[in-house]
Amino acid sequence: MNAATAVGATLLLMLGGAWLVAVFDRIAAALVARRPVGSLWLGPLQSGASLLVSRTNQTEHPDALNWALAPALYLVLAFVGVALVPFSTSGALVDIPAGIVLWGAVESLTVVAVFLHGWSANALFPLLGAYRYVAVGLPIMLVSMFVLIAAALPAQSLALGAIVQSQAGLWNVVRQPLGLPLFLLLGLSLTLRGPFNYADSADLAGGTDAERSGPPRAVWQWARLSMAVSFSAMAATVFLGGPLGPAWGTAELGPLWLTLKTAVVLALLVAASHLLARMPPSRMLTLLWTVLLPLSFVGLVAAGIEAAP
Amino acid sequence: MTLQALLIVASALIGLGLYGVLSQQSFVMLMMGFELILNGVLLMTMAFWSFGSAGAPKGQLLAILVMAVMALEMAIGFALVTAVYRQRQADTTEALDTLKH
Amino acid sequence: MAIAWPWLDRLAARAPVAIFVAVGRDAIERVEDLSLDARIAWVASPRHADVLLVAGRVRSEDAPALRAVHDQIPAPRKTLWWGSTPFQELVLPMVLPLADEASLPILSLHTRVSNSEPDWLPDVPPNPWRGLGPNGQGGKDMMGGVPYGRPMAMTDDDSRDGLQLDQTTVQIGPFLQTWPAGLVLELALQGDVVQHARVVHSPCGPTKGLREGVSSRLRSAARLLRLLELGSLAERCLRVAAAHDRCQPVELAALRAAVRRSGAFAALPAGLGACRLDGAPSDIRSRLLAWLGNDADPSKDATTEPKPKLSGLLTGLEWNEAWLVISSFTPQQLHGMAVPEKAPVKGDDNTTNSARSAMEHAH
Amino acid sequence: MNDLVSGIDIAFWALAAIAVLSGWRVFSTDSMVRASFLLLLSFMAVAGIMLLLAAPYIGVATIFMMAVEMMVMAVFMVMFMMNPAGLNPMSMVHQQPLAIGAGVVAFIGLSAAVLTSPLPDQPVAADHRAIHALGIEMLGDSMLIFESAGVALLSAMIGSVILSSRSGRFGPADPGSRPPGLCEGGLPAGSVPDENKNHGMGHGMQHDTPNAAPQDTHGAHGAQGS
Repeated sequence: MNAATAVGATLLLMLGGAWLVAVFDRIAAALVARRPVGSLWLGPLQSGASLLVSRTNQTEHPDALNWALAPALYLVLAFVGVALVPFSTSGALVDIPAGIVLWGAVESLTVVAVFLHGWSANALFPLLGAYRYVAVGLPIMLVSMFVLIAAALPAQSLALGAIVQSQAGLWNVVRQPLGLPLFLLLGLSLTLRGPFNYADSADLAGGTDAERSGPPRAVWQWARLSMAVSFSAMAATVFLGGPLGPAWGTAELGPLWLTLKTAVVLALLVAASHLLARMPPSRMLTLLWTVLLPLSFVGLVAAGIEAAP
Repeated sequence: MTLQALLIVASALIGLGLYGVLSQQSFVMLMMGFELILNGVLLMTMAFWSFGSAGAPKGQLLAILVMAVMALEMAIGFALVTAVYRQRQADTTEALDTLKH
Repeated sequence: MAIAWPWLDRLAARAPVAIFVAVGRDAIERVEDLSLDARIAWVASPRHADVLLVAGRVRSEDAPALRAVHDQIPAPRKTLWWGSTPFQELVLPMVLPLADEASLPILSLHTRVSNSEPDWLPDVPPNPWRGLGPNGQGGKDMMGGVPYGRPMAMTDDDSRDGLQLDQTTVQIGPFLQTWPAGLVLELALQGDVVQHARVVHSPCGPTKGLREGVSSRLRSAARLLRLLELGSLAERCLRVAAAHDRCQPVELAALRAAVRRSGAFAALPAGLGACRLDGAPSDIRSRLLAWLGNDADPSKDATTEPKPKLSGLLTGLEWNEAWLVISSFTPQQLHGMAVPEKAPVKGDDNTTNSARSAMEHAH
Repeated sequence: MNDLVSGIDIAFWALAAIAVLSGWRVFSTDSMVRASFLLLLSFMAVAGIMLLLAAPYIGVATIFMMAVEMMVMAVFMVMFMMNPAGLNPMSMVHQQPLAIGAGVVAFIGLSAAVLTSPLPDQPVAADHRAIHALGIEMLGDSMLIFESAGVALLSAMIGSVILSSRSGRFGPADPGSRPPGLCEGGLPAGSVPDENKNHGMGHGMQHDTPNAAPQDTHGAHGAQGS
């Protein structure tokens, strides 16, 4: 696969994926609320267009630079995440030997982007959202680090391509049953969704997003959807074998398998965000530090024992 | 990109960090000065690793230790700041002058 | 900045109309029914809205807040007065009685070609700049004062761990989604922990009697679920409530099971908002469970016991918990609980007492 | 080959400029939150240089670690400093001439040492498996060093929790962790901090701090018609 195809595939996955997440969101909302779905296929585009045509606003004394750049930073991070994912068994757009560590950097910079978005507005609700998000976003990131290191153990490599190859016999989702569920929690946090939506939540009138209108808000929302795609592609790579397909397939079908697996993870992510209740932050912090973090560590130890020669 | 250029950039970072440490009143800003110095040290370490040792792994290990030192400095630094603040409501160096008197 | 391409406009015109609702007296149920319309989206922040809907009579003390909210809606903006009296100075306001359906007038208002409404407030800081003190904020030195109408953050005791960090004093309300209509609270926040709470204005009391039917209890449950980020489930509650209002048979057991499956009860900390209510101890979980139950109105003759004070229940809670507690009371229950309280004694420069004494101490 | 080399050179000088400029801005910006993210930018530029040096793991790990560290730093800034949003301009510097002098001397001294000493030039091969070598080293010959660093971090964690928690050795920490009396109700064993100094003054600010500007950071004109 040459570079041009890879770039094209990335962009396509990003645009189509964001739209797909929005469609999934609508289906899930309608199913849970027991109502007809309504305008399903065009609905996301219409909502996006209505944000694009409305007017940009200004808050009182914002930190102008970060106020302008935070949505773009979030979007760029989502793109970096997708660029790291190997589309086929032959490689990714950005193929570096420490790919999974770079994804960790994307995770931590996402916390920075959300914080900057809320802080720079210079208003109460966005600031509270940002502050709260950092408190929950950092420990859940630690959980994901343990989970990802566990996934890298059988591959004996930090490169995503090697991690995919190591799953040729058995996918990590089976080998490390704790991994994917814990990693999905991180996905909810990265995309500010449902049970981990501490930044842009209803009890803050939209949180970090509360003071936004117009095209920048469209970028922010698109970035949230794109981050969901990025995360799902990463989860599909690390736990579901990425572009590996059944034995009868050929290597050229790799991107197709990856897309299908990404869509499955996306559906799980969207379902969780509509079906699960969110706890107050202090309760969530207790859960994170006393249950989830030890659990992920147990998973890491188990993976280490399993991977030992 | 030569070793000389890398080391001069690192020296500039160390000089800036030293300025920060000496000039800032606030504890937290003072810690940022230390961090900047360690940033320069990290760059020097990796420069020597890259140009001076033909990639001996011990150089990278030293860089990891520098990072560990940064984390230690942050953790203990913030704990001390919190402890001092709890007792005196002070978060600047000038406020802590008990030893002078 | 906005993008102007004709095809984008056509696409945008088919999106649901985003409304921000300033809920006044006795209008909340009408608004909730309106929000079930697929052509309308009830948004949480005025920054996200196209149309301001003023539903029900707005008290005179809430008028300044209403003006501020209106001016935060991005242009081009429109206002619909639904069962409320427009401000005197407005030219040709669009008025509709609360009994009429609002969805079609909102859709007709929402045309992007026409001009936007002008601001209702002059674009100046809410408090004039006082120019007092060395830094102009009106306090002493760098401390104190009320710059731009907001008290300066000052250190104060922390009820939780004793770390005396800065507190911000803010007024919350009266127009927020899932917030009791008309309630204005003054909160001293340290991070997101409420250190002091004071009721500034009580909520618009219910005038339709103190009846609590299945429908109104389900609506209360919907407000609580929305704060748990269960917006879709909250919508289902509202739909069931609306069906009940139309005298259709409703199945509450399935709804209750769905709420239980979502982990809502596990997510709510046990004992949060615990108080004696109507002669029995209750907390947030038991109240939510009772709302989703089938049994008749539990409040028989509830007037014998003094009601707990809302501000007392909020102190020491995190922001999210505080709002959950507020939403765990029906408007009827909240009626006697949130009585306006006097502001604490203030000094000449409006700093809090402890900050003032601390400064005098320092001099 | 020549083009490639100059491309790396351009990237290096650009990153070096970002690292030094943002490092300088850390101490000249007026908001502490901005300062901590400028420091992050400086770290990220240095990490970029490390990537150019064919040290991918160390470079990426620097970004990763520093993003978290600076985030924590920013939250502490917001927590401790006077204005919640940290947007209030203020200047809190002292002993400027000394500090500038020390910084300049350090820079010139180190640079002179760099320029006058003979420097090795054995660059790493481009296909050097740096991460693999590091992993073998860490869990092989240098395991003791690596583990000691881990233990040091653990003890720092425990120590920081103990230092910053409310319950001190002699009861709650906030009244001032003073030792108990020598006899019942007697004077504390040890020196007593001067209670009247700087107590409750809010951050122990000096009264003549210059350049404090309007505080307009709270609450906002915020969405909710406050």
